[in-house]
Amino acid sequence: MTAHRLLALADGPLAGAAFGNIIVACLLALAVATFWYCRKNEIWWQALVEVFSRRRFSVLVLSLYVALALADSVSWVGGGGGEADGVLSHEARSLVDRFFSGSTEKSYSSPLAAAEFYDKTPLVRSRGHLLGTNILGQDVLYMTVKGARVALLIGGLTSLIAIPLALFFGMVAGYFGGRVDDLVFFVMSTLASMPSILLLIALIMVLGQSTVSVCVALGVTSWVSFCRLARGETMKIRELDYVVAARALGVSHAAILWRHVLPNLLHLVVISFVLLFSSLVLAEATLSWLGIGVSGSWGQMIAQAKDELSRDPIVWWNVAAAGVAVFVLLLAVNRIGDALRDVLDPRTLGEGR
Amino acid sequence: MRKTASFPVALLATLLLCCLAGSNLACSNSPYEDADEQKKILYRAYAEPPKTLDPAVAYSTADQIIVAEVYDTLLEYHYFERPYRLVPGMATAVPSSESLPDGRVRYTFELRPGLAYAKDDCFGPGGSRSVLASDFVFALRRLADPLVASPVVEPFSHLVGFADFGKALEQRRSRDPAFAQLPVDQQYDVVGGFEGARATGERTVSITLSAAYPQILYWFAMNFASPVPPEAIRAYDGRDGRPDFSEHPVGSGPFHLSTYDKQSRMVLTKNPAYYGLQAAAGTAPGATFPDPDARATPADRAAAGARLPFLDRVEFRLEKENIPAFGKFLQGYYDVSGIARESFDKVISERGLSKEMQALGMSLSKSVVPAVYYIGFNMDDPVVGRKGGERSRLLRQAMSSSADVQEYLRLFANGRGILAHSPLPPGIFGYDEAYRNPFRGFDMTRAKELLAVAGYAGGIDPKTGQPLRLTFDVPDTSPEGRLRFQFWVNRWRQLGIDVVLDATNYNKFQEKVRDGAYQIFQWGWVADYPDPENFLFLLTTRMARSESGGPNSANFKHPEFDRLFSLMQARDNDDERKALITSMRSILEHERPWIELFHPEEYALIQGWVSHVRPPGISIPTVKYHDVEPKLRARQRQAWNQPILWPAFALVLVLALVIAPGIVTYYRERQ
Amino acid sequence: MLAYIVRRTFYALLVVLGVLFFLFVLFFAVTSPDDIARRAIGDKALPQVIQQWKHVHGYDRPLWPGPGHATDNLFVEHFERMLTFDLGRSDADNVPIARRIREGAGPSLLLTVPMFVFGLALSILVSLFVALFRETYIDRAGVLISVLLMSIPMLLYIIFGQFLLSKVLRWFPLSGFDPEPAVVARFLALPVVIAVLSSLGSSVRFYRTLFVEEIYKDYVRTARAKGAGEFRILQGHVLRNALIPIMTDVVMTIPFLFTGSLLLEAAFGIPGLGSLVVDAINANDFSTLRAMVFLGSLLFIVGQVLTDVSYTIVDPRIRLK
Amino acid sequence: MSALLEVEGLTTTFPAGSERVPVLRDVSFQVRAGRCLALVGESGSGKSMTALSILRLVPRPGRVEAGSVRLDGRELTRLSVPDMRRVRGREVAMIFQEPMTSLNPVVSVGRQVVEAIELHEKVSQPAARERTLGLFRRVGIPDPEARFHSFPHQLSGGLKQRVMIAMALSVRPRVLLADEPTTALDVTVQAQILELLRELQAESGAAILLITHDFGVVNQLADDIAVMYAGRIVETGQRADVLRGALHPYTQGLLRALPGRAQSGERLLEIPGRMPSPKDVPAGCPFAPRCPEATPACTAWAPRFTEIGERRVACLLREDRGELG
Repeated sequence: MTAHRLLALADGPLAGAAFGNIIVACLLALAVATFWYCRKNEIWWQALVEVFSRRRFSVLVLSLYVALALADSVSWVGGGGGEADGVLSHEARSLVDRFFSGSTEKSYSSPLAAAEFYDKTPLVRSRGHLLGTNILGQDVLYMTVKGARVALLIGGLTSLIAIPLALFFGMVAGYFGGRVDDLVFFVMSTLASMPSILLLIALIMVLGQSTVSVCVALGVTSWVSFCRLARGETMKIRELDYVVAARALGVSHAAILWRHVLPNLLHLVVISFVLLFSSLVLAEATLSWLGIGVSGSWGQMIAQAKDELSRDPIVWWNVAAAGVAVFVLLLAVNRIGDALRDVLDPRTLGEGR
Repeated sequence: MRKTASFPVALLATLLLCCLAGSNLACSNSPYEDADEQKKILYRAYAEPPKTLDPAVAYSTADQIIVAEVYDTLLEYHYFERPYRLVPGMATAVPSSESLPDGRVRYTFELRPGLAYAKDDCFGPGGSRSVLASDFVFALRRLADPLVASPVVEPFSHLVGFADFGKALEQRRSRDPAFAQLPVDQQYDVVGGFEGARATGERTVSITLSAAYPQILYWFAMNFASPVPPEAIRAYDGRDGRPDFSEHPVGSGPFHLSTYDKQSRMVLTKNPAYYGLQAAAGTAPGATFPDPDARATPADRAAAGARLPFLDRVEFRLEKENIPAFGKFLQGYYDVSGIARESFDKVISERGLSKEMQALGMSLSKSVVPAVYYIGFNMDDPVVGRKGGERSRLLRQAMSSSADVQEYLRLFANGRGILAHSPLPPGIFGYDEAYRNPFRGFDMTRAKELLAVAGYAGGIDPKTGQPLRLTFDVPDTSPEGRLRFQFWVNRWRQLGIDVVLDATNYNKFQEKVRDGAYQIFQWGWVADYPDPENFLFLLTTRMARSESGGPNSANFKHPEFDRLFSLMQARDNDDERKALITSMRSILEHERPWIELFHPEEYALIQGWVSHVRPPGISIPTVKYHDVEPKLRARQRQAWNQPILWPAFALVLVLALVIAPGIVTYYRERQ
Repeated sequence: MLAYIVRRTFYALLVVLGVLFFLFVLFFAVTSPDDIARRAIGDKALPQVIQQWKHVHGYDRPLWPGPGHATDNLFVEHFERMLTFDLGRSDADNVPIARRIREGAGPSLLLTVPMFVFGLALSILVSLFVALFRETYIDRAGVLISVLLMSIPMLLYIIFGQFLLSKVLRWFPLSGFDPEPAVVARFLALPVVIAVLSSLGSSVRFYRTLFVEEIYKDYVRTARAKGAGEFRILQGHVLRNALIPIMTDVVMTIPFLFTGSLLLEAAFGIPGLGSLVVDAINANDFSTLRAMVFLGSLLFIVGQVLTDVSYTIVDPRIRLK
Repeated sequence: MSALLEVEGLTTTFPAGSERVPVLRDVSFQVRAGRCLALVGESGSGKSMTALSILRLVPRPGRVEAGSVRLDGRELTRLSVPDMRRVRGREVAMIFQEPMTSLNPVVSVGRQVVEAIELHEKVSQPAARERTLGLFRRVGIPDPEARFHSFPHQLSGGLKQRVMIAMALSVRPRVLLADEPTTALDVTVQAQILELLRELQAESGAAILLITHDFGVVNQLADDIAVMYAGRIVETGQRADVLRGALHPYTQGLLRALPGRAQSGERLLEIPGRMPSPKDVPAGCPFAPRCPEATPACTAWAPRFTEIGERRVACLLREDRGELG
């Protein structure tokens, strides 16, 4: 039950602003650190440049998403202008919130229309909305932009949970072998043998439904495959001459793991992260359809809008906006992932399936 | 190697063949077998599979669409007349009450001759038998049996000895294992039944109440008091591969259940043993088409006096999502349907059927459902409840004044529903069309004033200096559900109150409700029977959740209200009763334990080939009155479902055009 | 060989126990039996009825083994029952779960088997085609389209498929299911098409890589030097070698044919095991969910053992003595 | 007597960036029936590419740009794809360098040879099998019946190479391209395989194009030698002539680097520098940067072939001599 409380806390008062900001800050710090590391390391830098030159457009698109997510993560209280949206005085609003402030209509309006969709009353915003408004009159562009932060949060937070976990256990198991390896491998087999979608559902139902618990559940179900990879690679690295030599010289295990094993796994981390990311966003969309997703995600937008295609006249802009947003993001991520794999490691990973 | 030589070719060939064969089989969008096209079958969708078909337990609409057709009742509601009137069903007449000494009341039901159960193997292979008075008594005894866990123990405990019988059974069972092994009907006989329900002859049932409770007659128009043959209980015990009684009904109604594959399909077939089809029934009110009223159609007039049922079969298909269900209705594959919110504007124009739909031959039936939706406050809560005194009362009044029902109905129900000023919906005694609840008109200025008087000016809690923080607990985490509840929250936030929507799944919600850890909730109540008592009891102390776990989740406890209720309950519908109801209404108006939201309106679309459909309002068996014209239906279906095939050819062509140049250049290069 | 199978099976059994332990922690320790009981009966039930329900379902016993109840506890019982396939009754409507699963397996298999067969056949064909035209625009376009296809969430496939093919073009019923042989294909056609299409992208990309990787191997050059044609090389040599990793991939998915497809079944109203899970989510039916996770794991573990064993048969390089 | 295999002006290119870089430039030589021509050079000089170009098996995106390959007067470069397929294996067979990877790992070796037969002749399964067993016997595979069903990984390197040879000889080709047939094998096995090749050649009278960098192998098998450097032939001639007195400084360097040639006290010599990659082959003589005798003219003009008796050499320094001679 303590788990409930903890998750509830994270999703309760903190969830709106502070908690998300912390996560985003962590992710940003991590990205900067990665960048710095690459800058100093020539091989990595070259790889990065290569990927960039191959996938200029995809990188640009991804940067746009990240920028939007960041703009939505920088939030503070006050500054006025929120009364029209029913925002309370103590609530933090992000740059994006402020930009779209006062854009709420009464109900549907189609893209760029000047009047409401059904009863044809004039809109609050006389020039209309670029992507129309949804049933509650919220600007669809606004909702779509806000989804970027959620998507990156899902991918990022889950990766923050899954990758260190996988890396740690994979390295320890692969490096020490023996009993430790047996144990880790057993746990991995156990988790891996539960169908991931069912396990996800079970975890979310038990943990209760919130952004954090969805991420935790996704983390639990997605760390195994990477852990297996890390373990295998570590076993190979362990047998390399200089690692054997370092051991013979009595260098501590921790130092070997940190200095010799970890750097050699980094390319796997990067590639796995990218491959994991798109599968996480897809998984969240599935969960949203089942009604246990993350609020504000594109998956949820799609799920909410799925019946609108049956409206007559048809309301398509909601599902189209969210669909295109998620599609473009995944496309960019997949393309970059492909290039990264080609550049960094054409062999060991095969295809991330 | 030669054997595998043609593997991809074989693969391709098989694939193409399968596609061809498949498209041949799958070339129609009709969900039914073509052979059924000309039969008198009614097609209906159901959204939720029944949980049980045991008439003693079946309480939800999902259960009752089957149970109400399969099990016949002593009394029925007149199909046309409103306000609702009871007419005799299996009974020869609606009994009147007979006062006994020491306040007891007796009703005597006389059974119609020629009543019989549908053929069932529990009566021996292919057997059947007459319905006996003892079967009714057996059914009532089952209600009292704790193992049956009937949800309607409360109203039936007005029967003399009802509760004691249950206790005696339970004690005897735990004391005497041999007894517990006996068939239940024997167990009941050994314990001796109870005084309140006795068979005084083969065709006479006598019901004795410990005190006046006129509403009891309504319960005899529901499946709970339908006759149950003890043979069926013995035969269908769910052991050793035998079905359970809850999934194998044995009744005497107009239909019997011939297919029960509840996760996808259920089929009712006309019961030849139904008394309406027997010569003796003559013009029994429950088995004959009633005389037409003012709203009657020519078809209704033509059918007057005909024997029921008309249909040979009723096919129910599970449709969890209402969009595809409505889509199939528009394709002619369902005969009756509600209107999906998404398609409302196409179907309805200016509260009537659109031209387009009229052209398709459809008709529309509208009725207000005897139900009320409300937002409740937990009166045990220190902030919104009675402990907060006047301040909380004003807060509730303010929040009530800012709930914009009209807009909500427009957005989420296409305006199908009427604003509720009190718990009582139209059609129920005590409903006053002229009554206007001062806190139920949408008035933000008034709401802000009330809030300021309460001490929460601008929504700011003086204690903290922050906006007052309240939690709106909802049991629905679905994406659509969130949107709905967010609507109310948005209005309150405009008052400046920080209302947080806490959407948890149903069981966490239950947990909260049980622990009393909730402040504001939304709920709905659909009447069991058309009597004000069935609504107002929801606010009595006796029913409070915190007291007895009853349905009064608002935990409204008001002694004066309780006193008025007990006076109102036992009265017939006279002026005195009306006055009592008015007094109770004004208590609610002032105290605001509920924000009464609306009484939903039900719009049913009916295909041109279906006749005699009237909205039932209360869940009562109606399918027996329905009729279809299969020939017309087959014609229309064909006309409405011509597939558009050119895109398929276009796609193949485009694919070929894109790929061909590649293949050509490839081979040219290789030369 | 036999020793290997025995060893592998023993380990698999160990994993089954691990899964059961995990499930116990998840469904009994984290969620208390009290929760389950309350969930099961709903809000109209009185406290004593809940107690009664807990008693009838045996939830009113200690959770863990302890002095005085070494065997009479939920922990031991959970293992006992699951291992003997006594899956118990649904928390939601008291129907035996085993029966529900039996009923649901049919529709699920009817959906997933064609989905699987067509999906596999089509993706192998397309990827062979793309590999045949490697380094031409067909290949580049094929890879790009694959990535496009796999970047679209399943939801969108379903929404647009249903809208376009069923509603607008009226090729298929909007939804529904009927096991009657005369009509069953109508209902399954659209979900199968959607499933095949949505999985095509990632499969083609994966298989193409495998094929192309094989095409550049020395033995393919040998075959060419022998005078073998491109087509014969693809299917006689490349396909044969690439089938080994493909088979691993495929054998692992076979167990999941039984668990059905959650989204498709829910969206098309097919009463299979996927729908069972979706219903269980909506009804908070933990016992069904528990049984389904267990069943899914069991199938997966069996599949794993089968893969490992079949690997030794198919791939001569690791044929065991 | 005209040559069985005539290669003339063969030029094969690979794309690098926007332009195409030749990996073979103007390669010409002839092999007569019953003779063995050894194509010698450092690795990367284009020997294997020559063999693949002859069979038109240059891996994409490389392609044969110009030149002609005539088999018995028939132009192979202009054959249709199906006709070319009939030439491969049937008339020109090839033995590859790496027996480990050049056999399909998941097909039994017997079947792989049977496939080679079936591709070119209409024979019944049992007949093809019989022939395969005969071939196995002929190439000295012990216990051929058992080996027929073996998979490549179950055979030793030498046996695998014997299988490759059996496969190459299965339909009695007229030309055999042997690409470093012994490099991957240990010394004793090498000798056996070479002996086998010599016997087989004597028997069938096929022409062999032997590709190697090992003069020991050349000594045992070849009748003629062609030396390649950076995608060009720099010297051709009969074996004895070339070994006795190499004309091109590169050939001389190669011969000096030979361990057997090292006189007592004389250091084993290596040619300094590295062979340029096709992308940056210098103008003028490609060998000039490494040539001990290079003159400024060498870096300016590309050398032409000089005929000296039956020998040909492409070296500016020898052009004078040719004129003199």
